[in-house]
Amino acid sequence: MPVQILLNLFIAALWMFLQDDWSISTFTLGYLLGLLLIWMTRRFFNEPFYLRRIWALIALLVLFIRELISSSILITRQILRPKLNITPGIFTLETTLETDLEITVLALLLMLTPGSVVIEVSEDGKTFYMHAMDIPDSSDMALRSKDKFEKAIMGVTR
Amino acid sequence: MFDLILLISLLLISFAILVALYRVYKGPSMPDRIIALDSIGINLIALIAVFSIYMRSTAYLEAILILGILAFIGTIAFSKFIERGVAIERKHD
Amino acid sequence: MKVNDVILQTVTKIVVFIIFTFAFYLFFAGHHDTGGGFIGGLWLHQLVLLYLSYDIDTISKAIPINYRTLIGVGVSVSMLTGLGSILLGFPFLSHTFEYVDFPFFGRLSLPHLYSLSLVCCLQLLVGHSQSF
Amino acid sequence: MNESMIEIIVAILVLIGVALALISAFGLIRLPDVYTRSHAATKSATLGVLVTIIGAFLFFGLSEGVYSVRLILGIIFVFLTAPVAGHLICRAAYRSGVSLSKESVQDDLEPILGNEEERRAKNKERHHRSS
Repeated sequence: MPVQILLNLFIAALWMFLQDDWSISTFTLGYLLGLLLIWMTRRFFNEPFYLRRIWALIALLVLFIRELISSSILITRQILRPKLNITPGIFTLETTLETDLEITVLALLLMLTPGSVVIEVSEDGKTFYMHAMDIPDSSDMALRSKDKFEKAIMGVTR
Repeated sequence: MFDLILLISLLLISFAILVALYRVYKGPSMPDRIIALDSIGINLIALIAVFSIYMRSTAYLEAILILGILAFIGTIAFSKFIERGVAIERKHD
Repeated sequence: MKVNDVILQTVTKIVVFIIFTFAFYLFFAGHHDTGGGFIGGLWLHQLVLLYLSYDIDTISKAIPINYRTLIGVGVSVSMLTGLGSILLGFPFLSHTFEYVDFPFFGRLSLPHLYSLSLVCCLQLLVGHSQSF
Repeated sequence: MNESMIEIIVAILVLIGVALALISAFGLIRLPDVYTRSHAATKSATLGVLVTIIGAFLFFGLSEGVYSVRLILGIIFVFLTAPVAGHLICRAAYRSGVSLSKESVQDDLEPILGNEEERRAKNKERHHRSS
């Protein structure tokens, strides 16, 4: 992926040299041209076309925002309810992700799922200890959405 | 009308800061106070954003990032101090 | 169970670059807009964030700056900027609005030099915590 | 887009943000212990600030043509750091032995880090050693 981005920037710079025009619009045009060239020659690279990863990144961002909104709605409902009806507690959650970046992104996502806050990460980074607002509901929701998050994160990093 | 709405929201954010200050004063434990201080910092960011709309000036926008940085660093320092007794460690053990 | 700081350290790695770029921006914008004096503190904060999320030994290995040399350089630069006005026959540290024009990059004013020396001096605090 | 449309959109965004900030402040008062309060402080307060900053961004962008990069940096910064701050405070609270509220039904960390009295004693001893 870094090779493709560098090549693309190189094509854009080359385009600016050829046009003899140093403006943002020429650079953008050259970059788009580079995208087209790399897409045409994508079978020469050993890795998939890098726009696919950028697309996965955008999907991850949309997921982030959706989780943030839904968890805010839930917490608002719980605070504004006339009689507090919560059963908080701490539960564990296992993950299969490995590198630091993946673990961090998963933790940030889990922190935004409705009603759960990561309290502690175990030493090897495989187990999350999370505090939940409503123990059966929130922990079920976190367990269910964990697979979705892991798939979305792996689409970006691997 | 628009200015009136902005003024009312400035007032409401100030009220939210006051409510959080009550938690800082009351808070049974130290982490309670830190959470309240953190949310005061976050509310101040919103206050500056609304205020810069009200003044129609982009001169205040640098303060948003600076306040965010300060609130974040303050929260980290406090929570590390409570957890380990020192804010900056000599060596990781 | 030992403390695992993965989340803090990874986020710090990303956030430090935002702070650092912003610090440079403020340093060059500060003389005509608001917030010029803030810059020393902001530089310092960037380092404090690193020291908070890692520890002193790791950071002094990762950023090999000798703070004592830096303080010496800073103090001497601020002295020299002050003495420069004496050479021209004005009182010590009198303010100039002379600009040095660089091709392509625009202009750099002389007060920038003085701020730079002050920033070096502000590293005193960090250097202090490192050397004891 | 004409002037009044922009003002209506920005006013709605700002009001949503302010309402979320107020609700999370009330949550700080109402909820029973540190851990549940951190839910209110990290989620709805963050969304409130984000919505307000997006309102400011749209206002300056649409009405004056100034698309401020500083505001986007601020959005990214708040988005990244607010959950981390919540996580760190919760961990500090648990390790220094702040008790869970009496409504709590489950605690999987207790067998690993010890119960409240042990944690409190360990934390006190750590503070003594470092000072």
